[in-house]
Formats: sequence, structure tokens, C-alpha cells
Amino acid sequence: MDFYELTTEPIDVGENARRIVPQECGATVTLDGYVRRFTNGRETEYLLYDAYEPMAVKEMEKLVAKAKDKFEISNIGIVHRLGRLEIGETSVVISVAAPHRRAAFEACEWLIKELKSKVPIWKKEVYSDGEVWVEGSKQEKD
Amino acid sequence: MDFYELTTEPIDVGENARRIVPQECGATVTLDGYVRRFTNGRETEYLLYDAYEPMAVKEMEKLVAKAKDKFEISNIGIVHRLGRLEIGETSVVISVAAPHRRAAFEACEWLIKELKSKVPIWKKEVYSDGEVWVEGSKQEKD
Amino acid sequence: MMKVTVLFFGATADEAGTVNTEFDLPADSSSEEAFDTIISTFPGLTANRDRGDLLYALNREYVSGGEEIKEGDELAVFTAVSGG
Amino acid sequence: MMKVTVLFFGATADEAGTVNTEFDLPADSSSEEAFDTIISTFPGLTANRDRGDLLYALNREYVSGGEEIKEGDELAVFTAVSGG
Repeated sequence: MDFYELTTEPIDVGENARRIVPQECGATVTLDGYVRRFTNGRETEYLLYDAYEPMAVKEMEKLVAKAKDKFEISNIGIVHRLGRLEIGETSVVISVAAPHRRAAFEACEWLIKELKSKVPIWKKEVYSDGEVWVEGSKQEKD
Repeated sequence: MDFYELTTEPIDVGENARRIVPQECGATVTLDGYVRRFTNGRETEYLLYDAYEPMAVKEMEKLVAKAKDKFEISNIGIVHRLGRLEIGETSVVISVAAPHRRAAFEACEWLIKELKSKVPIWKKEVYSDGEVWVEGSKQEKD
Repeated sequence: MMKVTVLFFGATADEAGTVNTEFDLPADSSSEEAFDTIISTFPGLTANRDRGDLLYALNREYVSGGEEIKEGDELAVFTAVSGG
Repeated sequence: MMKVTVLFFGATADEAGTVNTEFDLPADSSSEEAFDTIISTFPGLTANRDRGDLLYALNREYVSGGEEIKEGDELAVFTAVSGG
């Protein structure tokens, strides 16, 4: 069972990992991305995530299908949070279960990279003295 | 704050990931290894893990120090379970927090590989018609 | 003429001053023509377009160029995504 | 003579029939001599040793060879680890 969801509720990272554990697998790799306090030395107060929701879900669905085609993995679970997020809160979690961990590591890293360059979600960083919509780059590095 | 522990209690994968989140970081990668039902087509009933406990903790401590030297990461949390484990239960969880996810992926994968070849822990697979201590290989692959 | 819906998100919503608007386009518009018309209506967006900073979607798919726009289509204009 | 503790785990505990035993070794034994003496006492372990399957630890560190064994040391003999 795969899943790809948007939510405005806090994300439970452990639950995400355990939702996709099938009996024939041996390892799950999970990427937990969360709100940093400092970006380029500037202190963030909180973040706002906006999304083109139906397209975002469609793009996540495509990424899941592509990843399962490309890597020897069994299941994928992705949840991206929207709305206001405080420092340290999880914005995105991606879990990949596979019979062998190498494929799970590769697929998880590939998925976050693709998600960051393709899924229509935007974040606004709010500082004590201003705010800015972060613009991604199509050659997203990290 | 790093940690490396042995436990006979069930492991909470999400808690492991969240225990090491520092404010300057942006990503945590977690490897969750659990008991497979089938190994080489043979059905496992349950597993028993034995360890040379004080040496295992020492070796985990060394791996943590080496990883922090080798990769640009902030914190590491490792918990390995001992005793009897049922199918699907987590045997080991390794979480690595880093400012940039690439280093977290690399360090997490390096840590599980090293743990499987160096930390004195052994597993016994118990089948309906027998049992066997699994012997590792110094060139552990996956 | 035909009616389409146009959506903006994040920075483009700020520039356009709206997240959602209806547009009348000539029948048989291509996706290039449609988005050109839309951007020209929002001066705040032209600088973004000229820098090549905008992405375009038609009915919740990225446009690859040459699509034919139809009555009731959903178009969207946004900057490079920054989720994760 | 000096007294040391010897530990076995998993497969070596099964072969040796014990997990923990005391051993008397000649003073000034090297780690090689010590482990040779130990293995010879447990015929179940000699096949493992001859196949190169055994790992050795002294005071909770892998031996690299040439260590000098002292009274009260903790020695351990085990097969390649299989945790994870």
C-alpha cells in the first residue's frame, strides 16, 4: 500500500514509516524534513506552506509510480504538511520500504529531490522584520 | 546529543528520529530494519538477538564518533533491540540529523553497513523445524 | 471567446493580487497564447516571465507547449516550487 | 599462571557449551597463544577456527595481534557478527 497526502496537521514520522511495512521487506528508510531556525544566518520565526493541492497530489502520485518502476522497492509513503509550521516541525516525510536497504536509500533520496523540484508546493519564510516566498530552482541541489 | 543503546523493549522509530533534531538542522534520515518473514524462501517464526553488550555499546560509540568525523552531520541516534523479536518488529533504528540531507543519507547508510560488520550482535533465526545462528560476513553487502 | 479559470500561488498570487480569476480567451488559443495574454494583464508578473522564472500548468499538468486550450480549462501560473 | 575470563556468544557459546568460563594461562601469554590455548580446549570450535570464521576480542576491543594478556583480562571468541 502506497500513500501520498497533504495535511495541515502535525506529522507523526514513526507512524509514516510503519504504515508501509510489508512482511517481505527488510528495511525502511525515512527522510524527515523540518523547519530550520536559521537559513543563511537569518532567523526564521515560522513558515507558511501553500500548495496547488490537486496538482500536488497528482505529481506525488506520478513520483511514486516512477520510483517503483526505477528502484526495487515495495512501498512508499509521503506526507507533506501545509499551512503554518513552527521551528522544528516536520514539513515532509518520505518513507520507502524495500527488501534490501540500498534500494530504499536510493529511492528515498531520489523522491525528495524530485518532490522539491516538481510538486507544486511553496514555502514562505517569515522573519521578525519581513517575509519572502522562497523560489526553488529547477536544479535543486539540497 | 547522540545516543547508542541496546534495549529489549520495542523500538519507537519516530521517537528515535525526533530525539536528535537540533535547531540548526534541516533533515533527518532514519533506517528502520525489521524482521522479515521470509529469508531465502524459508519462513522465519521469530528471531533471537544476542550481544556482547558492553563491547557492542563501545563499538557503536566508535562508529558514532567516526561518522561525525567523516560526514557533515550533527547528531546520531542508534538503538538495537535484543532478545526475542516477532515478524515485522524493528531490530535496529539509526537516525542521522544534518543541515543538508545528502550527508544524512550517506552517514546513515555508512552506519548500518559498519554496524552490521563490526558491532558484536548475533541473530538466531527460528523456523518451525529448526534454528540457526546467522553468521555475518566481513564483506557484508546488504 | 471561451472562459477559463486561472490560478496563482505564492509569489505569483502576491504579484497578481489574486489567487483565482476567470479569463476570456479567443477560441483555439494555444497554451503559449493563453499564458501570454494572462501575463500581459498582470504587469507584476511580466518581470518574472522575462527572467524565465514562471512555470505553467494546464488542467493540473505542466505544459510542454502547443497544447490547445478549451472552454472551462484550468490554467495556473507559479514560480519554481519550494516544498520539502 | 594467571586467571582470565573467556566469553562466548551465539554459535561459539553453543559449540563451547558455555557462555562464560575462567581460564588459567601462562604468564606473558600473547593474545595468539591465549586464543590458541582456549580453542584447543573446545574441540567444537577448532573447525570454525580452521575455516577462519572466528573473531577475537580482548577487554572489549577486537584484537589486532601481539597484545600481551594480563591477569584478570576479559577475552571473547565469536563468529562474524550478524546484527542489524
